Amino acid sequence: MSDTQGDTRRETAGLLEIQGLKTQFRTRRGVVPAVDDVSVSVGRGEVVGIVGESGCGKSVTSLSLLGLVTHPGKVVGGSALFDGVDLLTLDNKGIRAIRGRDISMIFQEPMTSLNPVYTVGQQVSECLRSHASGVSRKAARASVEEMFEMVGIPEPRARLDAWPHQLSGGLRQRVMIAMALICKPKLLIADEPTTALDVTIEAQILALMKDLRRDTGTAIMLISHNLGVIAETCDRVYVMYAGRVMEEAEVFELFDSPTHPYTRGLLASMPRIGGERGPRKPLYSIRGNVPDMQQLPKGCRFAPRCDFAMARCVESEPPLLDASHATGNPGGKPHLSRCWLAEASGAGGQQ
Amino acid sequence: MSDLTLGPEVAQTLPEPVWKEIVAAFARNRLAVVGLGILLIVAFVALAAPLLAPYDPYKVKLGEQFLNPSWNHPIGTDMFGRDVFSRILYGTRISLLIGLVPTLISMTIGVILGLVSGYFGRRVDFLIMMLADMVLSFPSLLLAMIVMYTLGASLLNIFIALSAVGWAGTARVVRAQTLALKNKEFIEASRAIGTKDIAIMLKHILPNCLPQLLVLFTLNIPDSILSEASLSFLGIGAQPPAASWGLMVAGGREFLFNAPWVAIAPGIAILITVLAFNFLGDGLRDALDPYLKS
Amino acid sequence: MSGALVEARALTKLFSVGDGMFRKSGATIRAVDGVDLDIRERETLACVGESGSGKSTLGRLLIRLIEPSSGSLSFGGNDLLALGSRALRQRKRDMQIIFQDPYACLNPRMRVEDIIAEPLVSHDVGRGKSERRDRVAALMDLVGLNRGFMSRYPHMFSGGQRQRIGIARALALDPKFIVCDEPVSALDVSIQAQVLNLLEELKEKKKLTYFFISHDLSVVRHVSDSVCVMFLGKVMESGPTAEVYAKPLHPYTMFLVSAAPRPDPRQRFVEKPILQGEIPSPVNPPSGCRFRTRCPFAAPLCAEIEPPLAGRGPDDERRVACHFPRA
Amino acid sequence: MGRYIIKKLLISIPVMFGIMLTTFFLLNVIPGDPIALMMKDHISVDVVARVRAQMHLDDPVFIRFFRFLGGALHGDFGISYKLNRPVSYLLATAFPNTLALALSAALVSWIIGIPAGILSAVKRYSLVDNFFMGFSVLGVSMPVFWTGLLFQYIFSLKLHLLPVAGFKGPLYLIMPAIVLGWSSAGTIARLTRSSLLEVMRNDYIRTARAKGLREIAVVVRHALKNSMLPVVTVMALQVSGLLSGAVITESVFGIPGVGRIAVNAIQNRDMPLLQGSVVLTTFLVIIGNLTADIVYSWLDPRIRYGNPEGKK
Repeated sequence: MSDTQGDTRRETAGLLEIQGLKTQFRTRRGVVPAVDDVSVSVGRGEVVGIVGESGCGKSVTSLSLLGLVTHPGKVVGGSALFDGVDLLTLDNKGIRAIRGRDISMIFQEPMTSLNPVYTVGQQVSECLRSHASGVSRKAARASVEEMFEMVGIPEPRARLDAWPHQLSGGLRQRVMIAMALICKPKLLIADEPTTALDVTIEAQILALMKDLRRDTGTAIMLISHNLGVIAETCDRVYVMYAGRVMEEAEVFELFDSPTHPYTRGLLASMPRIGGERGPRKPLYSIRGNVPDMQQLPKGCRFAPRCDFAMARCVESEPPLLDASHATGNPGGKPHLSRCWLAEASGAGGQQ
Repeated sequence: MSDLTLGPEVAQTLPEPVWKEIVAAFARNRLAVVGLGILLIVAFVALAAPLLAPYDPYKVKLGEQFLNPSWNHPIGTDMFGRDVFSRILYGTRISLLIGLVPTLISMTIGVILGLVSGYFGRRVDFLIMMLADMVLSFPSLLLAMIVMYTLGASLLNIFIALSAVGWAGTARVVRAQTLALKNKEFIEASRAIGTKDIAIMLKHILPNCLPQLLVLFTLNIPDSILSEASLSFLGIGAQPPAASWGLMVAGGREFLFNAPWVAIAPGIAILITVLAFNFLGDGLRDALDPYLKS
Repeated sequence: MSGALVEARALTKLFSVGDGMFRKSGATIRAVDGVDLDIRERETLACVGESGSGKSTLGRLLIRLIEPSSGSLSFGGNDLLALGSRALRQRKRDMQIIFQDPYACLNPRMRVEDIIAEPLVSHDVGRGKSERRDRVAALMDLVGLNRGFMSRYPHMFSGGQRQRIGIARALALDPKFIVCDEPVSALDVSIQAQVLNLLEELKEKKKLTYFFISHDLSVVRHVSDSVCVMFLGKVMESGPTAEVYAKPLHPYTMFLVSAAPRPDPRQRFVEKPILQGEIPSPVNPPSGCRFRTRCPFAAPLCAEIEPPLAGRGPDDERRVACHFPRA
Repeated sequence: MGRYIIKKLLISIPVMFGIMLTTFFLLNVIPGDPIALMMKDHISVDVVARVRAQMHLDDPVFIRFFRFLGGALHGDFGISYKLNRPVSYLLATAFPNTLALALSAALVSWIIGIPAGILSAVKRYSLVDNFFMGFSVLGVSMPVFWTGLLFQYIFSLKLHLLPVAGFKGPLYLIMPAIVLGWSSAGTIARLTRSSLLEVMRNDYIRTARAKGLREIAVVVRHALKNSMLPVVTVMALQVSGLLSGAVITESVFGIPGVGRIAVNAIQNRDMPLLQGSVVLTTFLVIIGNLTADIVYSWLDPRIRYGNPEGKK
């Protein structure tokens, strides 16, 4: 992506505008607000990162868009405008037309995301033929082979008829990417695409995703718990915690001047390769545990673990406040932080 | 940033203790509760049969053969004038006994062999599994029939036959569970600590098989009951004048046309008891589901 | 090499791939193939490598949790392989292991109290139940767990807490040497830091020596004094961590260190070499140097002769197994 | 795949040998002298001795076993004590009837069981689900012999629709096949349902939905094929269940099958006939298991194509 560095201001009319998304899981022990009033936007051709620890609701957000949240989960509020169409109001037929064609997904576990009883070629061409009905079997097979070539699968023709169990994790993830891109979608949602892969294979897949985005202009929503992956791939980042967006910022802004204590805590607790710290110096660690989603604290959800918690934080939950003034980069993309500290530094609230 | 203190653990909201959750899940399944209710009644009847039975089930009264169901003979009388209702009450004893005891015996054998073959593997596993394949290759009824032929037809021999037949299924289930658990890290941890194999099998592997064994036990009992009934029906199980339901059905068979209740009623008793066990077993399986797959 | 608590020479472990009937049919996998290793007392030696590198197998070999196929292994100066079963059991008290998956390393049917007390029971340390309970309580304090939770079951704890229970169990017999098999890989970043700090603190307090297995290069960088890099059962390079990261000698190390994503957006403008190709199959590894099929610098020599793990630098501190080291 | 099947074939040989050994041991060694038992007190001692010698009953056990084994290998199971006819002949005439019964019952169970299992899995917790599962648990719980009598009572004695018993044509097969088929239909339906529900939880089902396929396509194309694998295995186990059931059904409906022969052989203490029918039945079960293994390995590419590159 080194060549986009010059022009981050490109006309990025909103491809996807998620506003106040709410998804809940009704369990016998009460309602779990997995995604609680989340607003995320993705521009055309933009790579947006959603980072957060397990259980923060990042995956559920993406699944809610495509109506893939299974029972007992249910989308209960908010809107998701994609090219002007609200995905959440579409009926089954409507959302199905978008899945795999306009928005496609790849998942974390390449080992189990492919059906063991069909060849990888069949599974990818099935995606193409289910959307482009006019395509013959032979034509589909040709474009699948071409797609395998594009995602860097060696000897693509031979691999068309390979079974999933004959391929390594890296190759399977490339097949998943091929399947996702075969219908030339406008948005690719990648849910922890490289978490299950080895480091060198992860580097290959991340490089591949960057090249594909440059060549095809597909926007990517990258979901990960790994701040390193987010830093090297994304243009803008949302940090999520306990079902809420805690901070939203342009990637350089976020890593150079994180404002929300949770983001700062995450960055500080990551061991670094640079190794400024010798092994003897302990890492900063955010104390306590991820909150129990059924008994969320009244005020700010991070307050119990926050070193800067004030009385106000415990009483009322802050909205997403504009923190760009505090970080001296007023003109750029919004830098929002759900923390009273942002307000204290004179930034106007963004209601 | 904050200091190194490890910080007090934020009190984890304590989820319900395990058994409370299981009971709650079980109670939600109406059929299972009905099954349990029926079984309690059947158990009570088995215990109190002598008190409950209006007539002596074995006393022959030639004058009163094939009386239609009436007030004092709720299900009429059979070909020897015996009260069918009383005989069914006594039959509960045989069926429950036959259901529980051989199943317990055969499952104990199955658990031991399953654990050993799953845990130690290789040759001993190969031998035990071949033995199990052999036993499973016999249709269960046929194997029981052969054992009856060898030992002679009697209730006691049915116990032996059913105990000898049933172990293979349990052995396979326990072996599969042991294999799945064996490479789990908590078993490796125990070995690293130096816990002996026997302790690992009894303290770590077996407790994790219990939920599945409980379900298996509940679902094996009806098979045992049906096997005894079938053997007795074929005349190679319980011998007259025993009040075995299967035998009663066989006895009433010739008189099906004019006295259908003699043959049909004991069959209904078998059906209800077996259904109750199946409902109970299914209910247990759903309630224990999160704990079944280790 | 004196002063090493754990010394391994040409340690090898073969697994037979086949349906395991009577005959040993099929091929064998050389999971760990002739590994030389020294771990100095009170030091952390990290072992980094991708899947199939044999790092977990090596960890289990060092504490004889699995039996080596060949090679020598000594602990605290005496030969570990020559010990009879009784002596071995005694020796094993000094060596322990902690695991990766917090949800699989604890028996879900046992109370935390019994889990931590199991080592005490197996070696019948401490007189009677009450003394053992006190020891367990002390261990729980040591690892930052609330002793009040002693009678609870594992499913009532978070991932981080379960990992602490595993550590408490490992410390029960006051070991000298602990193999940590990816102890933080399954944890979230914030919890990861807590456990890493805990391990560091315990190492000081209890004078421990760690063999720290991980695939996460930043964790290895933070935790270890020295590191050995493994690929397909062999050690490619070993040496003090800072130096190995700063000036990697083996091409594989170079690719590994550069491949690890860093939490710094400017990294995207740095042209980084990316290692192509797949991890070769362990059943029939490439001849000569096992890395040659993926190595962009491979020469015909690499296919013929397997490069030995040769020492470099002052007292052979840095060791590399490559005909054409990078520096 | 070849390796997998050869391995299964190799294993079944010692298993069959073990069965022959057990059967011989149970029927010959333990019960002692069959002739004496049969003839009891009517005939004098020396006649009994002469018959024993003629039938080589005094040879050491192993000799008798290997003679039995040798005979069995080329179909000779000796002479039936009671009917004084070669056992193989009697079995040959009875076998087609049992086969017809078992096959038609198997068909009934598949035709009813599999669709019922699929429907109740797809429409989980609905009325359809409850009905089919009720039907299944009833089938599994009803004693086959009692159901048989019930059907006879209703359909023959009362409604005169079907013949009570006997075996003179397809009409005679309807009731027995339904009675026997219903119980295994219950097993198949319950297993198909739980297997399908299990498969629906897999990641590749979510991938299929993410591809935009209709739910029907997801179930039929992706879930069904995978869920059929365990069902095929159970079909093999079902062979032994069906043969057990056949023994009873044949007795209830008077069908002259192998099961009936076995029952009569027991009552008449006719050892060779019983021995022959047991060996034949177990042989059928083993064939059933082998077929299921072959079908399973053909269906599951992980076994069929193995792993040429030895990938983990």
